[in-house]
Amino acid sequence: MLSIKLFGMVKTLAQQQKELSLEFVDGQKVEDLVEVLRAQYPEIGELVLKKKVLISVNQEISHPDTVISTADEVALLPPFAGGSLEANSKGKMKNAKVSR
Amino acid sequence: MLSIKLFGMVKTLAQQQKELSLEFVDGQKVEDLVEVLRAQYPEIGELVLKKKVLISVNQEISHPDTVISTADEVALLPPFAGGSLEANSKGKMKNAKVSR
Amino acid sequence: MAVEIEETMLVRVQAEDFSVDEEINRVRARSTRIGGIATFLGTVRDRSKGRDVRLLTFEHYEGMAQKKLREIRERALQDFDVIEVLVLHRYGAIEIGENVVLIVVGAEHRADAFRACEWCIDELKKITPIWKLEETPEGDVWVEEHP
Amino acid sequence: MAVEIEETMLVRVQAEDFSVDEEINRVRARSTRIGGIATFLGTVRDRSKGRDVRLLTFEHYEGMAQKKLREIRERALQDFDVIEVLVLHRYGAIEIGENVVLIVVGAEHRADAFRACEWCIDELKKITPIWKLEETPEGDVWVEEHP
Repeated sequence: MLSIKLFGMVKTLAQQQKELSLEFVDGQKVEDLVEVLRAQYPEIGELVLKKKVLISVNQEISHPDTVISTADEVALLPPFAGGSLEANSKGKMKNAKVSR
Repeated sequence: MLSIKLFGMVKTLAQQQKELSLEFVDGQKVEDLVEVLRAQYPEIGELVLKKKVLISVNQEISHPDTVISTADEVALLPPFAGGSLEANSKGKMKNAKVSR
Repeated sequence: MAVEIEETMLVRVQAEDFSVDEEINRVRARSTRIGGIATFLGTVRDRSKGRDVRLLTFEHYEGMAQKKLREIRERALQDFDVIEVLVLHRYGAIEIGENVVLIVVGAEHRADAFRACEWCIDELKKITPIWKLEETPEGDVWVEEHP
Repeated sequence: MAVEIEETMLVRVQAEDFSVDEEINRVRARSTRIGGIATFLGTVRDRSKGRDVRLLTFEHYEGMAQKKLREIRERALQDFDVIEVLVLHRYGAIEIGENVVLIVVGAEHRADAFRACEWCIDELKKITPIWKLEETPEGDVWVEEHP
């Protein structure tokens, strides 16, 4: 199993779960994780595919071919409060509404 | 008589006097004041002539043809702590040593 | 050991408010060569992209946020002619007008302090995993961009 | 009347030390639209042009110094997209490491705050009739240029 930390609007999309636990084979790549997400959490998977949400592995932004061990610290990072990563161009993403 | 306020190294050159009182005809110009200074305080007059010390009239930097009334507030301004006025190029002037 | 403790104080993510004087004094204490200290303080505005804002809540990725702020401090010390850099960000609920983020840079000369300070806050906003929830009359929204 | 009193506090030449927090709060209090506050604090360095410095004494032209600082504040408010500007300079004897001059600029956006803050301190150093006596091991010297 692989634990994935969630933050901000991604956490909201996952019904306020702080972490997801996914079946994941040790040594697969980030691109494989994206497929798992698309199958199980289509809305989140789509945002990751469009690079609007980035995947960090051990606190560094990953690439599609970054290899993941199930012991790694993996997180899904929506666009930061302060602006956007290179992969995200400004203002493209709609704000996610939160229902309370 | 015309009162002239002194500051910094000009005050030091005038034996720590805060103000000079000069015979001055109402309505003469700044260029006339420079001549009076050169005659009575040659060291200070020379600095004024070289624009290393500026003359302010009513708290504004004057020009040679600015007319002075004896009721005006006149001051001699050595180069400011923060840098130099346009008329003073940086680093040209030697620091004035003060003997205590 | 003393240096490690000091460095911990120079890069922080915390819920509590801070005193700018105290933070400036940490930087000033590093060297009597410091002649200019440039500071940036980010506060909560009451408007964001045309929306009224009542409250902001900041969430951060514990560990990665600190790591990125440490990187920013170290790169600033390496790339600019500055003596000390302090980087501080708050998390949790923060009201209108209150402090969110602080950068303090001490240098011998002011131009270097300004350059480094502005670089730090620009970089912080690009690479630090911190998110912001705006409470507005139309509901709560997670926003991408800081005002 | 209230505005006049406030403006008096926003441009000062004083012997006493000041708190950066208090001065920032004066600026912050002017508008909830402020999202970024850029500050420059000038302190006394222990070296100036290769000389050791033990103490600095600042002398100002009372009246004209305040007038020039007011002009700086007004021009900054007019020429930059900023909300409030505070300009403060001390006079008298000031020891190594202590505060000399403070500029605080509040704006909606940080780039404007930085631009205006740096312009203010550059302009202050050019046009304000303030002089500085350095006490060094070789004697006391009046200096033209601030470190």
